[in-house]
Amino acid sequence: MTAPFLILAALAVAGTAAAMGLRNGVHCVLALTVGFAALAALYLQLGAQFVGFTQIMVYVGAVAILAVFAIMMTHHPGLIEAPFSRNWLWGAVIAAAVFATLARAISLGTASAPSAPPEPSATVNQIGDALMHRYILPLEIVGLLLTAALIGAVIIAIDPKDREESE
Amino acid sequence: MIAAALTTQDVDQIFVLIKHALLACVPAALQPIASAVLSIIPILVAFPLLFAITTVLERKGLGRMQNRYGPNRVGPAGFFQPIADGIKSLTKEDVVPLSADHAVHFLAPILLVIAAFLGYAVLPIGRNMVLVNLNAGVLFFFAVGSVVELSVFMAGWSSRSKYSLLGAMRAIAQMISYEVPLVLASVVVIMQAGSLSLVTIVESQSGYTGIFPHWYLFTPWGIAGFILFMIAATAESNRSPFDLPEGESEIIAGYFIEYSGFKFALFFLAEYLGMFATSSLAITLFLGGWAAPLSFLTFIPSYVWFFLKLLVLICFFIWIRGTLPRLRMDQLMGFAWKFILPMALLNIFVAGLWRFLPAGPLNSIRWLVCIGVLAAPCIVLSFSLKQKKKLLVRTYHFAE
Amino acid sequence: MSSLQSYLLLSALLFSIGLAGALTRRNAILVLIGIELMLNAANLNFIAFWRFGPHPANRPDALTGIMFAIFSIAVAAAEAAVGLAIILAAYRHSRTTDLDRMNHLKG
Amino acid sequence: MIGNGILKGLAETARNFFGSYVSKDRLTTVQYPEQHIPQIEATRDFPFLVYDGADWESGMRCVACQICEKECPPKCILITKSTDKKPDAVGKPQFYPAVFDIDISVCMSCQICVEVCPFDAIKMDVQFDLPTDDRFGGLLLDRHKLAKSNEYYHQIHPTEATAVDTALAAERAKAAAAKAAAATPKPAAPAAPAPAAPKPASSTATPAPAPVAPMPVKPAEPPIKPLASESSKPGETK
Repeated sequence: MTAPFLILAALAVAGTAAAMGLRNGVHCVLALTVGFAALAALYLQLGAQFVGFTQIMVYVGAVAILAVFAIMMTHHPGLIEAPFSRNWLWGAVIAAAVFATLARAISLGTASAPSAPPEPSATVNQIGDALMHRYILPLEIVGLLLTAALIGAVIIAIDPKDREESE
Repeated sequence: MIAAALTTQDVDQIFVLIKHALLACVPAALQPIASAVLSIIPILVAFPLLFAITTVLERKGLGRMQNRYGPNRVGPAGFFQPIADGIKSLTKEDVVPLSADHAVHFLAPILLVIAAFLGYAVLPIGRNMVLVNLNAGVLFFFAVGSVVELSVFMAGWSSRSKYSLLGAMRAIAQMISYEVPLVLASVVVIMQAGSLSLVTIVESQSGYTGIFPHWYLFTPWGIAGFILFMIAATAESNRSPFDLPEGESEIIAGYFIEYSGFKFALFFLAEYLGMFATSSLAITLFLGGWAAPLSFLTFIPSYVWFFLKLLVLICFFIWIRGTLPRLRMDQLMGFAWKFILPMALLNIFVAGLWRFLPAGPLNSIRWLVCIGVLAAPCIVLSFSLKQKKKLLVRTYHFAE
Repeated sequence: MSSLQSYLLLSALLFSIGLAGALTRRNAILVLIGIELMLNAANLNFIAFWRFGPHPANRPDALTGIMFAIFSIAVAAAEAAVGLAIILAAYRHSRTTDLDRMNHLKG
Repeated sequence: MIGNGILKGLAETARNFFGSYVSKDRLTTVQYPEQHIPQIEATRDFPFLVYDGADWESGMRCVACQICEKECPPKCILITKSTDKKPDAVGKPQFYPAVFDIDISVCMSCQICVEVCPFDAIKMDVQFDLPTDDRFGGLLLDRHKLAKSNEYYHQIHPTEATAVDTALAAERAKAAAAKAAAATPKPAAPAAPAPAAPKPASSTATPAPAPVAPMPVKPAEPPIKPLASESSKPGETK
């Protein structure tokens, strides 16, 4: 429990809580990017440089932008919506229960964990080697998945009217 | 006497030596902080200064290209113009639109400038002159670059103006489209150097054959990668001919139209810092970073070479800006996805081919094969993408 | 409290926030974001276990935590893209992203 | 060849850039406050009032007929007719403008006032750099600022001024001849030489003894109407 960890954890929790609680959709996404950036900083704190930078690149650079665009494309200026569902209390109770269960499990299950083992190294070279040898099959599958997702997303999102015109 | 005692090596390392000398005066407990501050301040000074010089160079150069003088009133030959501009933007009223989202509107330029400065953290400006030698330096650079998109969106969205929103949409679409070829064009260098650390990449190019350096530019995939990288970098930094996000004739100034005074100046600063950063990355990846271009010129300090190369690239950007007209949006997107992206992918293949073809006596064959593999699809692509529509002679019905 | 525990607790908190958002928000996009958040909490778990877990040096699976996080990020990106595309398509059909009003299949 | 056009363009701009240091022809900029482009004769921007002779007040050709005020499309002219009469260039008693203001921040330089003036009293000036730090009063020119001599008119528009002078002289000669024919024979004062500036002046300056204001038909009406149409202008409300 060091000071950087506390600051970053507070940022992450504040950002994500704001993302789930604010009324304006775009504000939610902007708050979410703060949370994601704090998470990336936590990864760096843990010594996982590659994952941290990938997190920023993917979440701040791509997912947040996508979400923001989706919010703007589906925005009705005249429509005033309640931000939360009618039975929001149930959701909150379930989430709180899940957190309580998890917290109890963590405090019971990992009490014997070593406090600070020597930092394992994960240089980009090692990650690259592992990706190209031991994890080559998952890598190829993820590549296929991403290609399929890209094409699928374009086909789903394209306006049917545009599709007819282009044919 | 002291000057005579300085060897060329000392001159090369003078900033490093000064920093160490200054650090020695600081108590040991404060040394990490002092070291960080001493490393950051030169970057915070040097690059905004370069921005000031570039603005006046750009305006004068563009003026000369368009048969006019540039700014020539303030100071000798107009070279104090940036000072006047700075005073003006600092003293101007800061107008915030009434309906703007104030918090986001305020944060956008700050985030943009911070993101633009962060990129310099991993760029080696001279020998032993890098802020942090990150293991994943190139990745860091591109990760920081993606924050720019978000701040551009924040600026465009929070202004509640149709022009700024359109500008932001254009900017984001363009930046995302060209980020892909930008990364792919730099992948070839990473493949060859076997490292994501920019310091290692520069060191792997620092040898000489005879008097000629081992820059990655002097390989078929290197030159193709450099050209692709520079095209993508031009688009990424919203420079002409890819300056649609701020196309003056259509959307006036794009995403920062509702900003004034100092915040407007921050946007300009960030834009130019982004251009310098991507140019510096191009220098580091393809042009040998701070290495001297010829082996007998190594007595000139490394940082001088770095900034000279940077200036050359900036002049090239200005030259391009003075020459080419702005593209249309569909041309821009088509160019990115139909030409640059396939060529960048092919370039990666060529880099692999280069690696596995034998060097030595068959070197010229290796060159020919690689150039052939690159050139044939390039010509085919460019001819097939050429617009075949014949333009009709326009007739005017009511003018006669 | 050990370091591992604090990271795991943070991860559990983020997971619960994401879950609460996914269960209570009406806007489909924000529900999707809540799910992304839960995935991220899981990633934090992987990285924390990789960092603090027992792992003898030079084992071939020493990088499993990192690898899992990387693949999870890639899958999450794909999920976000397809999910947002589906939301856009649904919006085009029903002119709303309010999940409480997308109830045409209700009897 | 692909990219040929780009290379050609780059060569052109490079030639421009380096050429600008060698040949002065490539720099077409006029350094404005120090240098001016020579104006063509038909240059016009804002109107001014022509006077004959040396004294602007007595030599003014304007008789406050208010045609220009009525015709002015943006309504930038304000005229208040005098209550008394003064002899004009030929000695005939005429009204004169007690107030003649032109708001050149409103004027659109259409030259309609010049077209409609039956007395050739209002003409177009060429003075275009009229910056001022007083944005209300500074651009509102009164009749003293508007008055320019006939010589000045000759200077800026020589051909036009000569034609105007000839026409004026002919008209005055005709009027004098008619007068002479009708009344007792009397030598006509302006014998119509072509440039005709100094002579009428000398003849008008002397018979100044005010011909005791005959106060014709409608005395108090004129100042009200223009004010009503122009009261919205900030420069004139004070």
